[in-house]
Amino acid sequence: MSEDKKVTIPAQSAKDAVPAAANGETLLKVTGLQKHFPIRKGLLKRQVGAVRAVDGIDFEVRSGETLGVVGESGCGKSTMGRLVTRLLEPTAGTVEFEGRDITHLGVRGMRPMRRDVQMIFQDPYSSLNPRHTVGTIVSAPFKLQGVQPEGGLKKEVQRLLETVGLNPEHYNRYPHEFSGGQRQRIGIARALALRPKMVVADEPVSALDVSIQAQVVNLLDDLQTEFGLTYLIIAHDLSVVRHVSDRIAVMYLGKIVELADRKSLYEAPMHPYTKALMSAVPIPDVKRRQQRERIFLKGDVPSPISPPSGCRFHTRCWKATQVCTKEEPPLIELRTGQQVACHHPENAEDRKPGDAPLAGAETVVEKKTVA
Amino acid sequence: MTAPLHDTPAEAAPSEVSGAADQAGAKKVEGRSLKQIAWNRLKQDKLALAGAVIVLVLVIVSVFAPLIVDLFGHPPTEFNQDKLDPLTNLPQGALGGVSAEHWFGVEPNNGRDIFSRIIYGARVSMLVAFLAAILAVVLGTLFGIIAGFFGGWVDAVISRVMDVLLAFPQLLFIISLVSVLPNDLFGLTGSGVRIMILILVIGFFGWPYVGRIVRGQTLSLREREYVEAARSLGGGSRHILFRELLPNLVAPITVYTTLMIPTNILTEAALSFLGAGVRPPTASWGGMLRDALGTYEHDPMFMVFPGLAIFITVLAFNLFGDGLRDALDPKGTR
Amino acid sequence: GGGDEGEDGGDSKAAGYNAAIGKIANPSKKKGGTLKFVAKQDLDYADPQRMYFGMSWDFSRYYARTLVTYDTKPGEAGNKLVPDMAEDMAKVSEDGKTYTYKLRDGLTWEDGSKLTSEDIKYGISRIWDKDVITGGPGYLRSTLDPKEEYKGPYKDKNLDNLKSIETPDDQTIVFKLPKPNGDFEQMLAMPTGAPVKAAKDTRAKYDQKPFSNGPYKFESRHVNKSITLVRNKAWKKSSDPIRPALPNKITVAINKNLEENDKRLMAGDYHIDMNGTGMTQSGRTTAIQDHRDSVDNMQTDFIRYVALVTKTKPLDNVNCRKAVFYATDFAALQQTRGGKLVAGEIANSPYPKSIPGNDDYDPYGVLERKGKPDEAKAKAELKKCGKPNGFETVITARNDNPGEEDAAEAMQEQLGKVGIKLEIATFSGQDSSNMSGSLEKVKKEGYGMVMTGWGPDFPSGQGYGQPLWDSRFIQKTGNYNEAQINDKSIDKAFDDAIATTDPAEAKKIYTDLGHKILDEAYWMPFLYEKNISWRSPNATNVYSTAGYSGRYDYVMLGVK
Amino acid sequence: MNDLNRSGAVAGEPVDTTSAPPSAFLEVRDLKVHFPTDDGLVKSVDGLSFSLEKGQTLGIVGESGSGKSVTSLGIMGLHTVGQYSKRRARISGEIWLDGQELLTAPPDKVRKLRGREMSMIFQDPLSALHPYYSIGKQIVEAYRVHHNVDKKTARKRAIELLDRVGIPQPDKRVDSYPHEFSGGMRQRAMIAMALVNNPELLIADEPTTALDVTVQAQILDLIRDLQKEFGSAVIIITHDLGVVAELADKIVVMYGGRCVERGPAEQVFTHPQHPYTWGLLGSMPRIDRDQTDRLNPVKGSPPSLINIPSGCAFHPRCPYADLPKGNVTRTVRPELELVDGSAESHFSACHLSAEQRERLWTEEIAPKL
Amino acid sequence: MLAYLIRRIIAVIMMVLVVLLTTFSIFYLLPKWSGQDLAVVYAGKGTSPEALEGIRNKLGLDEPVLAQFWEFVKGIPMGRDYANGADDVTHCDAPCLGYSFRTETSVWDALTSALPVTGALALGACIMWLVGGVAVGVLSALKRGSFWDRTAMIGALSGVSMPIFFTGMIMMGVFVHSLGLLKLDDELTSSDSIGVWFETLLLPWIALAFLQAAMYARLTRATMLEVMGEDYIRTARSKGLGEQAVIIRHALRSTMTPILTVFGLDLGVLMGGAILTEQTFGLKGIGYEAVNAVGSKDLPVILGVTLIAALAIAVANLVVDIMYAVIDPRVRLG
Ligand SMILES: Nc1ncnc2c1ncn2[C@@H]1O[C@H](COP(=O)(O)OP(=O)(O)OP(=O)(O)O)[C@@H](O)[C@H]1O
Ligand SMILES: Nc1ncnc2c1ncn2[C@@H]1O[C@H](COP(=O)(O)OP(=O)(O)OP(=O)(O)O)[C@@H](O)[C@H]1O
Ligand SMILES: [Mg+2]
Ligand SMILES: [Mg+2]
Repeated sequence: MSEDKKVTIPAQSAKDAVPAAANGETLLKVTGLQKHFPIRKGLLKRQVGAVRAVDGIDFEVRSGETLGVVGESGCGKSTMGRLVTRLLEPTAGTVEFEGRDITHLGVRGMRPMRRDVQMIFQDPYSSLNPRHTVGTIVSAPFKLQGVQPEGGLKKEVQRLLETVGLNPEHYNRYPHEFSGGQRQRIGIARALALRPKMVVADEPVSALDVSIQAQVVNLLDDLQTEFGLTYLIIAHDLSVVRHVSDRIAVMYLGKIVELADRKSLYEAPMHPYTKALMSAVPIPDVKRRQQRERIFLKGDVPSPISPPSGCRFHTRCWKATQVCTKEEPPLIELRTGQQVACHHPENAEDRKPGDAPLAGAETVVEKKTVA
Repeated sequence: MTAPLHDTPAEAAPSEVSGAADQAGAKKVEGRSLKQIAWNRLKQDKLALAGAVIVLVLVIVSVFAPLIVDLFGHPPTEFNQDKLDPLTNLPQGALGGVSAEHWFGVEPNNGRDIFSRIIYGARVSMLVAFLAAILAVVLGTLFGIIAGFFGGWVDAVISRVMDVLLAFPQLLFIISLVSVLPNDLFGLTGSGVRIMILILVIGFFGWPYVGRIVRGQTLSLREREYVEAARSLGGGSRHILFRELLPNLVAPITVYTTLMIPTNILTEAALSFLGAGVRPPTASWGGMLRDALGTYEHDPMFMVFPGLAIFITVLAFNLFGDGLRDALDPKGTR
Repeated sequence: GGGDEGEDGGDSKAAGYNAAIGKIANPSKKKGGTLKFVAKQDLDYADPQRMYFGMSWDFSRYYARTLVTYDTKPGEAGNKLVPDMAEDMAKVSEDGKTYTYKLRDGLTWEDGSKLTSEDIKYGISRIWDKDVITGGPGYLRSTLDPKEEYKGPYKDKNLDNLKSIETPDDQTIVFKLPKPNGDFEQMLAMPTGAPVKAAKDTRAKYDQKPFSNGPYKFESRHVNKSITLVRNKAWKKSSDPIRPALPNKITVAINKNLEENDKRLMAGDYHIDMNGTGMTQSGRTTAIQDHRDSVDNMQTDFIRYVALVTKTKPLDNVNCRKAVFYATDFAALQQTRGGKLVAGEIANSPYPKSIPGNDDYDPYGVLERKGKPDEAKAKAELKKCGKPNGFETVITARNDNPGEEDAAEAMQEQLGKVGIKLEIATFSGQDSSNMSGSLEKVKKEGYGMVMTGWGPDFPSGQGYGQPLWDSRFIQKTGNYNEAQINDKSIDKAFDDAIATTDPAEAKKIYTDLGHKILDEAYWMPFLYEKNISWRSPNATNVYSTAGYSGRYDYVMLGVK
Repeated sequence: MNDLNRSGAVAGEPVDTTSAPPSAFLEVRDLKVHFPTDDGLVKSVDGLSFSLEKGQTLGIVGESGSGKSVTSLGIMGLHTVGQYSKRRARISGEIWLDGQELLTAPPDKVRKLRGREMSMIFQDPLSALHPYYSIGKQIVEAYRVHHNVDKKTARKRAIELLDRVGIPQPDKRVDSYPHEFSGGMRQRAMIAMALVNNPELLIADEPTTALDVTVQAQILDLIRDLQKEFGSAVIIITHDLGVVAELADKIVVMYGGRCVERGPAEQVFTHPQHPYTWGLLGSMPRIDRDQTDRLNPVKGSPPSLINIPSGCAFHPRCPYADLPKGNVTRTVRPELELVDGSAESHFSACHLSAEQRERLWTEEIAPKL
Repeated sequence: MLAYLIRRIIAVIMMVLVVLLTTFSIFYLLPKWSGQDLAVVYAGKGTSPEALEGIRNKLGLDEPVLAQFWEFVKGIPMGRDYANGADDVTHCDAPCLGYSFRTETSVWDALTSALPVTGALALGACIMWLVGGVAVGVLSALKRGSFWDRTAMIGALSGVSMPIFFTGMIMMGVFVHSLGLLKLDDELTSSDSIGVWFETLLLPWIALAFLQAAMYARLTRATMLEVMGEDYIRTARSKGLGEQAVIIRHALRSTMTPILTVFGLDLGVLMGGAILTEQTFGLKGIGYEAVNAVGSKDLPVILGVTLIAALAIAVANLVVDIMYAVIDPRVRLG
């Protein structure tokens, strides 16, 4: 039912116009955000360490834009998403929404806030309560927020269902009666119910099939245009992120290593990690497979329990030098709209030239041109 | 604003484009509610259905025991010593005095009608088993869900309490407890007290079993994203516990309840058998078995009837509970 | 007829139905073999000063002798006292207050040491130490030292302070009573009067392995599991006119499953049931059908009764109590408890048949009606009592006494017919001292009737009836005057009967006393209990003796 | 198998449908795998044919539920053994491996081929590895089933393979348990296990779906290298066209249990012939292009395999279903046909005429990609 | 590992203490509330109030409950002294569980002499039911849906549904009394031969094992079916392993874990089962002691039995946890 072709929204021009139109004022501002999950052991549950899932990140989301967040599994993307929606209590740092500090608001304090910030979840199967009807699910935001929509709840819910491309008559059906893509639409309808200003989506399409994935991406796109939404989209699929985002943050081990607008990031990545990440993505183009140079990162992401000193990427970086093991590079803007945390950025001037290369740095990656 | 997106082809049906197939497929394959699926599976399970029928009959029998006995039997406490052999005090006639008048024969020594005692015994068994199960389930669900959901020290405390309760040698403890409990409690006397004590004690010792299951389920359920979703919409703990989690626990809890009832019936019978059950002259199956011990060689029917009553009842509940579990099993492997 | 298949143990043929009633079954002098008892219940105590069960007293004669004891004769003759360790019965002073015994020669302990009069005094003295020596009867204590001036040998090592017993020499013992008591020798015949060697007294632990002066000594005792007695080599037959000491070994297996015990008795695994409470319904049915020649239907001196609690309304009214007498279907109770053979005859008198005082006085016509109730009269009495529609009360019964609950249920049904609604409260026999025996509890729970049974401690009105009916025996807990009879005339009658040394006069007083109990409807006896007991065809010298409430005389038994 | 009334005969197949042993190393002919269920017969694979030579890589793509895994399990013979369900899979057709027909072969014979001649890499390495046994043990076991050697030798072989698939310190990690490995390492171990007997045919069922891109790249690279080294035939199953483009020589596009397009990878990517393939291509955002307009996915969702739409199974989702004349798309099932002008064996099952397809591709589809 | 053990052992001790304290309080406080006096129970006929005081003193009943409990607990590792008359003390060596109120024998001795019987009963039954239940369950799973499977599962359900005292009586009636095939010994002691133990315990083993084996068969079957559907089983097959190797090496080991969990729980229930079994077959084990003690309110014995039972349960759970870690490398002790 997800007819996808659209006519009325003037396609891409509208999209590109959005950030400007929404005058790009800061909607969400995150400073020094940290989340450490304590590791407890023993009878007395003493804390013996901490998972430093998010370890000091700063960024802003501007009204009307889409900020994409990418990174490898376990680098803290979801944790970050939960922190900004205040599903988790930050260990340190602040989260400001529309200039208001919401870092330590309680359930009650957050409640009004919740209208403005909504979430779309990854797993369309587990994000809908199987015992609730679609009607119940989509009307939950109204009930929980005590909002009585004009024209009655049911009407409003059906209108929402229609908006996301579902049949409003399915009001009384249960989630299991829908396919994955349809379920994801239900989740989106729920997120949109209260007309939020910002939507945080944690891997909104990862669990979906290719064709369905594209339908949902289109839907998100359309909704943004229509409602002037601001998105914070977390995903590990760089192609999808490239497609949907205006700006992109690349995370590595609890930190943002690069934050740039789409074009700059994909065309001239500065952080070696970003570069390696992008070179790893397979391209559905047979002709190009011979020409590409690949950087194969060996080994795994280090444990967030005891992250490497200095630059966290130095253990896997072919450019690493002595300074990288000691000094943590700050995230600074090296080019307009491109912030990087690296001592030896690519496509830019080396900031610590002449430092002694780290022994074995060359062997941590394998670069080859596949044939 | 609805314009661009609503070209849902549900109305465009006849040409079978796009969504129609989607819908048709959904309807055919997954379009049935869990209840329907369960019911369909249950319908095919002959044994479970047989169990359910027996359970139903038993419930009806228990509820209408006085009526049934009025119609077909003798009052359960009426002595019919003329039906006994004066020398041995055993029932006259074959099969422990089975006759048109006494369908299941009579008891030795006092000649009470076994049929009506079995019927009244069903009442006691059912009452104790059901109420104890409900008590256990209510307590177990409450504590289990709280422990699983809140975790931390709440979980630690509740889990420890459950561990301790599970470490009690229960049967021993219950018979000991019954032996020291006073004869009147909360204004109840006689068999009333005992029934209440049995319910309380069996129910109380049963809840950790439910609690563990519910806790485990809650632990896994609370990781589901819909919980997160509810929270992100501003739902408080109460909303999440009772609106989001509890409905999902209904199936396992229902299954566990049906499977706990037979266990309770057996426990009640065992307690009555050990003399810690209801007080005479209230009939109970375990108590009848205990009475029958004295004469089972010469009057086996007195042992067979209550024994069978227990067996059939427990079996019926087990069959039904089993079928229910299979039917509600989301994996549905059968 | 049965026992003819020889399955009872090879060569033997059973002696016949009731062969041990009033006569000796399988008389024999053959020594040797193992005599095997089985029992549901262990001895209450093996310590002679602490035991109170009839079977324990019967059994104690294997290892604990007394100055006098019951004669080893069948039936009523077994109620007669004969000298045991004493050379002769007591020499009683004129005033009936001094009893003097001379001991036989050759009395020994199991270690071979000589048994002296001092040992007897020491043994008896132990009952003064009520903290440690619990359980046994206190007759000797209350008769010899009613004020309890002596504190017992553990608190007061100096036995001289127990002034009422004197041991002028090793062979002589003298008892000095503050008041005469016609039943004093009966009290000495109880195992409380048995000697204990002070050096071997392990106090509370003595119970585990008493030191023997009889023909057998303990090889082992596992409480609630088993007892094994073996020959006491130090015992001299010459010093003992009573005990033939036939078996080489005596074992007791304690097994809680009565039905099982009966089966194994019949299978020949055991000879005799030590408890002597009769076979189970199942056992006796088989026994009577298949092995009739191996059973005895013996009369016990137990009475089944219902005490009507005179302090509980409306049973404080004599007419209400009488209504109970009329409404009760004695025949049905008899049937419920197993019929004539097992339950025994319907009782009219509060005394057992072997106790002087028993007669055929039957004010309520119970025997006349063959035990059937008289509802009209019952209703009339109810009217007189002011409860024409009946009343409600609670009857207690012990759940570990076979048939008692059933009987209570039967009464519940019977009395229900005249409007008396009974609720049944049950508890274990053990608990009864805290339940029906606790005044406070009786009052709080409103117990109106107490169903239980009673047998004499010794065969006299005193030994039987005083704890039951004398108001001075009412105790806050552990009370046995369950009816809470507080009748000065009854108290006085006991005093008079005890004081007299003339048995005939005593009998007269007790007879009148019995009538009074019935007339006032304080206490409703309903059965003279009988039971069916198994007698192994392989057991010899078996007979039922009144001295131990109809049990077989254990000390005489032998095996083929 | 009389319930399979459709012949499944495929016109223009490179092999004839008689049971003659084929020349190709692996040849699947008219494979059907049906599962009877409570709701009806699930036709997971319904007449699939393809062939593969040693040293070649075949990519099978398709949406979820299109029958990719069922096909691979069918080749491995894993549907028939000990299926502990009341109803077993009904399989028909022919599978020829190195001159042997597998479906009619005695089960024990097929069992002996498994792991040695053909082996498989599963999607989720965590659940596919036994949690209670060390990695080494599991590899040793796989080796010793087919080689009569002692444990020490087998262990050496296991270490050797772990080293080969790029596990650092293999002599130490050989005793680790699966849960002690990261996702990528598990998949490597899985591959080591599959390769321990130098199989001629390696089937990799979504080997990288559970992995991060960086790790995925490593694994794909590894598979490519290994294939070069051993010259085995490889089937790689995925829904990611990118992965196929990386590895495959030949491609089979599956839809609703059937093959809708098949051909050399080059051809399928440069001149896809089936609207469904177009849809797949249109669904994928490309990392190599800064393309922000709407994607062109297939509308609707995959069909139910119980009620496969009549005619062309894809017609309910096909934007061009009405182009061919009459009701043909709804009534007649299109057969695989050799694509006109294709020198190599490029086949497609579509009612659209070659001209229509050509026009649509060049005018409507290609520009948007 | 050592630290883990120490921690767990401390936890076991704490748990047992809590169980004991609860039992202790109930037995000391409840009678008081309901107006019963323990001293009276032990006093015998016609005991004067002073004598009662003396008994109370001797039994320690006159002290505060916690003090008594402390004395009791202290006695276990340290031994304790008991007044034995005025000037004599009896030293009760550690481990001292006091003396029975009723028989005045050492509770420790009584229980240790009863333990071998219960131990043998439990062990034998455990082995029988584990082996039998698992074997039947595995076979049923492998032959799912076959006649054998159905029969076995209905049999298993019947087994679960029968009260042990009922089956026990029937078995005894048949094998001991009617057929005379077996002879039961009165009191199993260390001097009895293995043969006697075996003969006496055979029926109890079967009765107890039947009940439990049924449950294990069902559990095994269900688990096995689930395990057989796991991906790693498919992997094992894909290696070319024979079906037998797949089942024995891969499936069985995984099947064991849930069984082990239930087994740990059941060891606790076994105590209750032992009471009924011993009662039915006249075995003189811990259950027998327990029933006797309950009947006569013999508190020290009740406490002793509770201690042993709770300890057994707690230790069984500890062992199960360790076994778990042995079987499943993912489980970390710590
Ligand atoms: N509740 C928690 N307690 C402890 N550790 C946690 C918790 N939640 C997340 N972590 C840890 O924090 C780190 C970051 O987790 P997070 O889920 O944010 O990663 P992610 O980037 O979203 O990964 P993925 O792509 O796999 O979703 C991980 O190492 C994870 O194990
Ligand atoms: N044992 C079975 N019984 C019934 N239906 C089955 C069985 N196995 C697979 N199927 C069905 O067959 C269809 C094809 O399944 P298959 O696993 O091959 O899909 P797939 O293409 O591998 O999808 P995915 O990308 O999700 O792995 C699905 O609809 C599935 O439900
Ligand atoms: Mg995440
Ligand atoms: Mg698959």
